[in-house]
Amino acid sequence: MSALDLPHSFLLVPFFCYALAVVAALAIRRPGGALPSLLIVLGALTGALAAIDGLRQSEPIEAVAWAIIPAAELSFRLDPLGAFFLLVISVPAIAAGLYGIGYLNAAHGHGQPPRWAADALLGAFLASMSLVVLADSLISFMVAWELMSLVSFFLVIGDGHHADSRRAGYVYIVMTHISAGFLFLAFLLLLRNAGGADFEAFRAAAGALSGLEREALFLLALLGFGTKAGLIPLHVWLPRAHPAAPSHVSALMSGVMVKTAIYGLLRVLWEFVDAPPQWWGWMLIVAGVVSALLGILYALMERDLKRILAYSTVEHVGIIVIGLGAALLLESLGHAAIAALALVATLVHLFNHSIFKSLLFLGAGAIQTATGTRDLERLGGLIRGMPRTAVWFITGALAIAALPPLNGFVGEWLLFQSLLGLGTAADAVGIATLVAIAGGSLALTAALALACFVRAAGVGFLAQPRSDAARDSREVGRSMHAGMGLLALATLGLGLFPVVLFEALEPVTRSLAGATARPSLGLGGHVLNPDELAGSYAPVLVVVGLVALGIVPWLVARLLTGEGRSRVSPTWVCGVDLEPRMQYSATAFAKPIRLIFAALIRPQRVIEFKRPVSDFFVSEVRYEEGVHPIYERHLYQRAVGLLTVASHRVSRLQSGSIRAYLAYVFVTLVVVLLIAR
Amino acid sequence: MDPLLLAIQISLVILFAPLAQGIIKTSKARWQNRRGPSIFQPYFDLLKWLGRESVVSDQASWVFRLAPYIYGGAILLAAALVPTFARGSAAPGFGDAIVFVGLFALARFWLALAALDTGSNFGGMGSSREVAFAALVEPALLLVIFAVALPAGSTSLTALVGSGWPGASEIVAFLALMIVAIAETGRIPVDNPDTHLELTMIHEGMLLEYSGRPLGVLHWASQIKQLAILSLIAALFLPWGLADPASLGVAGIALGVATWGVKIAALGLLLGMIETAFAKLRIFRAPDLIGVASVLGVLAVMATFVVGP
Amino acid sequence: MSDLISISQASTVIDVTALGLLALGLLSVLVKRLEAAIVLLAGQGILLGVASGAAALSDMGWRSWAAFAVAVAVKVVAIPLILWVVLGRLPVHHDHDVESVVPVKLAFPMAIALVAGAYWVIEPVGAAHIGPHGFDAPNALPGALGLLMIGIFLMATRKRALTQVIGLVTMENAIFLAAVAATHGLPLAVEFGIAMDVLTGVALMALVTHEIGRLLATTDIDRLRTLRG
Amino acid sequence: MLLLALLIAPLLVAIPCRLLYRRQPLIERLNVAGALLTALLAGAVVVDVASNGPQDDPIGLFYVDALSAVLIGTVATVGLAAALVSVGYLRRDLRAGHLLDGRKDLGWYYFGFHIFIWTMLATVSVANLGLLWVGIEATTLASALLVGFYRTKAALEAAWKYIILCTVGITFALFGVLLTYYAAVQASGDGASLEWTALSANAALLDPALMKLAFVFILIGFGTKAGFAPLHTWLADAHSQAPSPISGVLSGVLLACALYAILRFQALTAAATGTDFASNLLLAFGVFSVAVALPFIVIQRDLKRLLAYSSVEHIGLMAVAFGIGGPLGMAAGLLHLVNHALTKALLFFVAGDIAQRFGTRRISALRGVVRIAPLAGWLLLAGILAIAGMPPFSIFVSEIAIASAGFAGSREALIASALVVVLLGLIFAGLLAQGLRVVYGAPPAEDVAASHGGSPRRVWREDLLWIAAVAPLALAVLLLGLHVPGPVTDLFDDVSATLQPLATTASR
Repeated sequence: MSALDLPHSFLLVPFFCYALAVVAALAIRRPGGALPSLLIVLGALTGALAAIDGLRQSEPIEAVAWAIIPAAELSFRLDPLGAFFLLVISVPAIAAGLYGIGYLNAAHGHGQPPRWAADALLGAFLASMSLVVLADSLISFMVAWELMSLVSFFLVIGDGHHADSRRAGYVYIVMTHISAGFLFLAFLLLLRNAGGADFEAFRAAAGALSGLEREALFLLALLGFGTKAGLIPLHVWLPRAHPAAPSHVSALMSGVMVKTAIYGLLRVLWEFVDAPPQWWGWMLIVAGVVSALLGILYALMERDLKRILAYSTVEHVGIIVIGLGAALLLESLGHAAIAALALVATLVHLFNHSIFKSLLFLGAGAIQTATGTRDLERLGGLIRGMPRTAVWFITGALAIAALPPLNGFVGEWLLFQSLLGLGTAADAVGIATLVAIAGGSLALTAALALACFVRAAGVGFLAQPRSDAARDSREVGRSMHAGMGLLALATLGLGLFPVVLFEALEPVTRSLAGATARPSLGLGGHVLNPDELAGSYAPVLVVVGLVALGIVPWLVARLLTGEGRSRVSPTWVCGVDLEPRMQYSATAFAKPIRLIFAALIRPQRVIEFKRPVSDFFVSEVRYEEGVHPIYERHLYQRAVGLLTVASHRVSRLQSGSIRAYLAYVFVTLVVVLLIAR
Repeated sequence: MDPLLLAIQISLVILFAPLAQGIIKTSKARWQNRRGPSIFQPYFDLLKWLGRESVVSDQASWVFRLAPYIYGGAILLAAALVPTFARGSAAPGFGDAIVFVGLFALARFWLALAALDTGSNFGGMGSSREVAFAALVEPALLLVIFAVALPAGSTSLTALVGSGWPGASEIVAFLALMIVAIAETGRIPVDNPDTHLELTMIHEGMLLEYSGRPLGVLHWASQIKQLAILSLIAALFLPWGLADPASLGVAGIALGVATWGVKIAALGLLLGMIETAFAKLRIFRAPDLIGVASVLGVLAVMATFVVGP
Repeated sequence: MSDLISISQASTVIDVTALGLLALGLLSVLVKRLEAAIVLLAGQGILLGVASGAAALSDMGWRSWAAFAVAVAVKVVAIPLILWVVLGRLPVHHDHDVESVVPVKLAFPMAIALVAGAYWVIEPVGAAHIGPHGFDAPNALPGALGLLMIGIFLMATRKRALTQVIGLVTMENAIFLAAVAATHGLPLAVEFGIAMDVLTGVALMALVTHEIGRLLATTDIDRLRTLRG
Repeated sequence: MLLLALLIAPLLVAIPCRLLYRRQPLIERLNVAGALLTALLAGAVVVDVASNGPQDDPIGLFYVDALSAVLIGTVATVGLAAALVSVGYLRRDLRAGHLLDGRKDLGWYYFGFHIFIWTMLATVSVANLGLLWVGIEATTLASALLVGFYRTKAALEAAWKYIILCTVGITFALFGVLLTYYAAVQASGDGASLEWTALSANAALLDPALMKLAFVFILIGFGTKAGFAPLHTWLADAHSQAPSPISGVLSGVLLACALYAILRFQALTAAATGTDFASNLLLAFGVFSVAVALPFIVIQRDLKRLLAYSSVEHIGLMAVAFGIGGPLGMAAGLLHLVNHALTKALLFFVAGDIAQRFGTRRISALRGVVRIAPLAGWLLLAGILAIAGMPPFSIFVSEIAIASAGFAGSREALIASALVVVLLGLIFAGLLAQGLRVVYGAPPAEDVAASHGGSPRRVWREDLLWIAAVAPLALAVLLLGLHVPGPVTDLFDDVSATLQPLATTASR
């Protein structure tokens, strides 16, 4: 099928490049050096090539690196699933690498790691992420997984001297490490069942898992991967950690790293277990709905651009998990073909999200570079100083709001189709209700995402600047534009020609679901799975239609009547001069949604009046509004509080009294004697 | 896809959209015991705006200038997808019901963005409210689509056209879609199309900075949107007298157009009546109403299984 | 070399000394003055000497005599002496009270209960298993365990540094008794090693006690509570 | 012969150190040279055992098999590093006036140090289990002097608790030894001895009821010394009050020596009673130790106590590993023993350095170490990550190996390892929270540290020996996480081969 067949050893090239990048970064340690970044770009490029090649190969590539101890062999395998995720990792990485050249020179101070450290860590980060999806044994997976967390932890804490970043990094690594513990337990269950620690053995023994073990496995995997993916309420680290990292790293963390968790779910639930029970699918869909909805609502409540994006990642992970749930449910119901469609929908959306989320993070990074802030309330009017960045950002916003004809819409369209397919195939009122709720929530989420990114793009780029920094903003460097432009192009390209992705996904779904779904959305064909469900969406035609019905008439009219009679005058604001403070702020913009969904997001508001003289003279009003997510208070803070209080209680046992200690020894002896006798 | 059908449909939609608006306004006036303006008044208004000079804010960027045309294009394309006088979508290859929703969203995105572009606080207010309410409308609309798509086994608008007397599920869905139509077209009790009072306005707020030709385009597009939604209701729930797209004859088309006109007029009368019979809701009570639409949508989906299609 | 007394006679002697040791142990729960406690400890040493002497007389092996010699040297002479000296050199005089935290009315029944528990624990492995190579002293093993328990009980309930050492030595004595009764003592090298360790240990504890007394002007170990958590 | 040389060398160093204390440079050099010599000899012994099987000496007093070899190697390595670290550490203490008797104390220190090393080496080399007990008690006595080295109130308190609790514990152990001997005498008559070779050969014949009772006393007794909760109460005091080089040795290898004794008796007990009894007890103590360590780590205020509690945790882990048993569990446990020894020693040496710089061990006063002493800061961070079980460091591997072995084992082993995995996650949180604050954060002003008697910034040259000690440790911690050399794993296999057949013969 392919004209070019790469040798197996080609897979080593990206890792070689990443390693070189790390070495180069550590060796040069001079500001301004672009060599490590270029090596990273090269690594990502070759990684993408290797991934594409892996998707074409009929046989997976297998390799054993070495054994740490005889029982722990580091083995790796490139199969279609791994190859697809390698692609997901590598494509945004190309852009991030390019972007990094200019970004790291421009961004200094503010707790960011020094350039050489950022470069070295980025190289290691990419390498470890790539290893995660290639890992083929318990130990290699765990090593790669933990290294990925560790490296990104250092990227999050930056130079470590900012308490906020440090806190973010701490929450991040602790949660991810504990979740890795759950994963470890899940893998250990598989190991117990399979009698071996490599994935091959897990696959072979998939049918042998007992009922209880299977349920435990599912829950552990959901907890473990759910934390890394950022499913609510396991996501608390995510909106802290992602914004704290340098922007091109945030892009990769948000766009790519969370996907490794999805990869893990696919690996475990599809390959290591047979015949999943229905409730798993239900569970995933419900978890996905909760994350998607709350995620985007929290995103709407944020002012910090990167936190908005981070919460939006929570949302998209939710959407992806809904797709996973639908696929799993279809699998348990025995509809392989529609399950394949749902998988395609999930994975297409996953890929698309990695593109446009990276694009938006890079855009946010550009804004921060230019203005020194990410606070929407201090931005505005950037479209004049940074016109090209504005184009990239609005492109990303269109895509993330799932609007045709960009790539965000493709995934959601497919997802709606899969849900409908689930509803039709299941033919049961319970599942129909589930489908209705999932579909409705998906629509609600998409509409809220639109609101969210109208807000981000509108308040950020349009109207009058809200601060001096925003007023003085200047366009960022060329390499940063290269990175963003590349992704914007990909957003458009994948929106118009998603068929490319469907083709690439064929071997993946064949290996996972045993069936393929290839919705052909192009100029000609539009029907997908004619037996089950039919819908149509032709992106290219939609573009043609939009141009023909919208742009062409405009141009024609301009041609006929000239520029039209138009004149420029100040905005009318009831007769006074427009001031930035009069504009709708980001907080105000989200107010209707805050009110409508108050029951869900529980905003808090404090208003204090100071009346020093008498009740009638208010000297000062303090107004404070914020969203403190309830799970943080009721789940995490309580758990941490419990641990601390319990610890203090327990520590009283270490009272310093040697007689008490002797009594412990004595009591222990007595107890053990009692047990032993 | 039949280019002829497409061409006819697009022209008809463009042509009749202001008329539908006129019908609703007149109906409303009559229900209120007023004479009201002429049924063709919307045409005069459009002509006036299209001919006028446009005043553009000094804050505005290309977003502000471009938005009306993308808005118009997207709405028109969406309208082209809906079966109107023929049994079947005029442009099935372009997209299905979900694309229809998506195109509306695209239009909304640009308009909401443009409303923020001038820095006017009215624009911001309209934009903010529009996206918030649309967030509630969209799931309801989609659920209605699900309710009819599940039995049809397709989201293609052609396949969704009703096939006779509606069942329980369809009736529930119809109610939901009516609420959606009211919200989407900015009518009482959700919005008031006739006022620029900042306490209540939603859609008009976004248009406030526009004038002249762009304003005309926007108004026209809004009317087309209104017609498209009404046509969707007609096609889904009142599927009588539609022309057969496979064998288009002049008579068939004429009959189709006539019945379409009647159905739209009837729905217009109904809308006028609703606008008269209800008071405008306080703005933050409106979500409750739209929420009802979503609940009805879920019920409709369930009903397809309980009662059976 | 012929045995001066028979195995069964020796067994009886050992059995009786075991009971005697238990009695001394229980008595030390009752005493209030450190001097008395040290005397009781020396008494224990003497009883142990008797027991190991009986064992030695019964087999007349040089190993047994050596063990006997060690026992007498360490347990009867050296340890009480060291303790006596330290006690004499303590800077404060009121430290000669043992100061129990559990009143005697309570402590004594508890000690009795411990002894009963020891009998209960040893029962499955005890007398029935005494083979041809041990002495048929049914009270030796449980008595030893009881003494062991009393030893740690003393340590856990007394406040003076020296009483802790006394408790510790009581525990050592218990094991010595068990060793003599059950296995004719441990292998000689081990026996010597243990004796050396015990002696060094007691010396070291005495040293630390002295240092504490110097630094804190008291040997109340309840004052040693700065390290916690 | 090598073996005898190894067991004489530390003594030959110790005594002159005490005698020649007036000549500080000389005893410092002597100390380093002696430690080097000991380490070299130990290495030779280990290689000898690894290639030629168990070794003994002409008198029959000593017997060194694979298990002993693992311990000898670890003790000597950590000992060497500690000896190197001691030089600079004590010089600064001397200069700061922390030594009451000045150079005389220095002499005592080096004397005690080498005697301490010697007792440990002897403990793991003796052939006789009774002498093994004697050795363990000797380690207590030798190290108690070092724990109370500063003769401050706190140091004396720690030494007192250490010596009393460990002696009490070990007295119980002696009772266990006695019961074992009793069982042996019953099994094989007058020929009975406490020689390991003789005992292990006939282990299956030992009376099960007696061995159960014996093992209970052994476990409580040596467990006190090893630091199993709730018998660990002395541990944090002693490890935090001792001079830091000693703390490293105490935490790293002394605990392991006690574990070594437990292992020997576990094998005997398992042979007599079947594996379950001893294994389950070890699992229970192991899990409990890990669980008890958690709260103390979470709210700890003292850097060295933090590390000490982490030792409780890791000893618990090793107990779990040995409780799991089997070739996998055994190898995992031994690997963990080695990894923990190296990592914990590294941490104590670094923490000692930091505490000296700041003049305090209070975590709340230690801030921004990377900015004041970058090398120490980074090493501390790496060490904490390593000890908390992060790759690419070695403890990660052994923890994975332990849990894997547990899940491949019995139901109890599975439950224990599952619990431990969860607890380890929480402990990671506790350790890292403390570590991050110390490593990063805003450093205190110079004069604040000086007011504690510390000197945050020092000249590099002073630290050369320190670097020579910690850098190889750090490197080893890293490299063992990437690959454990074949000979080492072979040695571990030899251990389970010597201990395991005992258990399998007893399939009654």
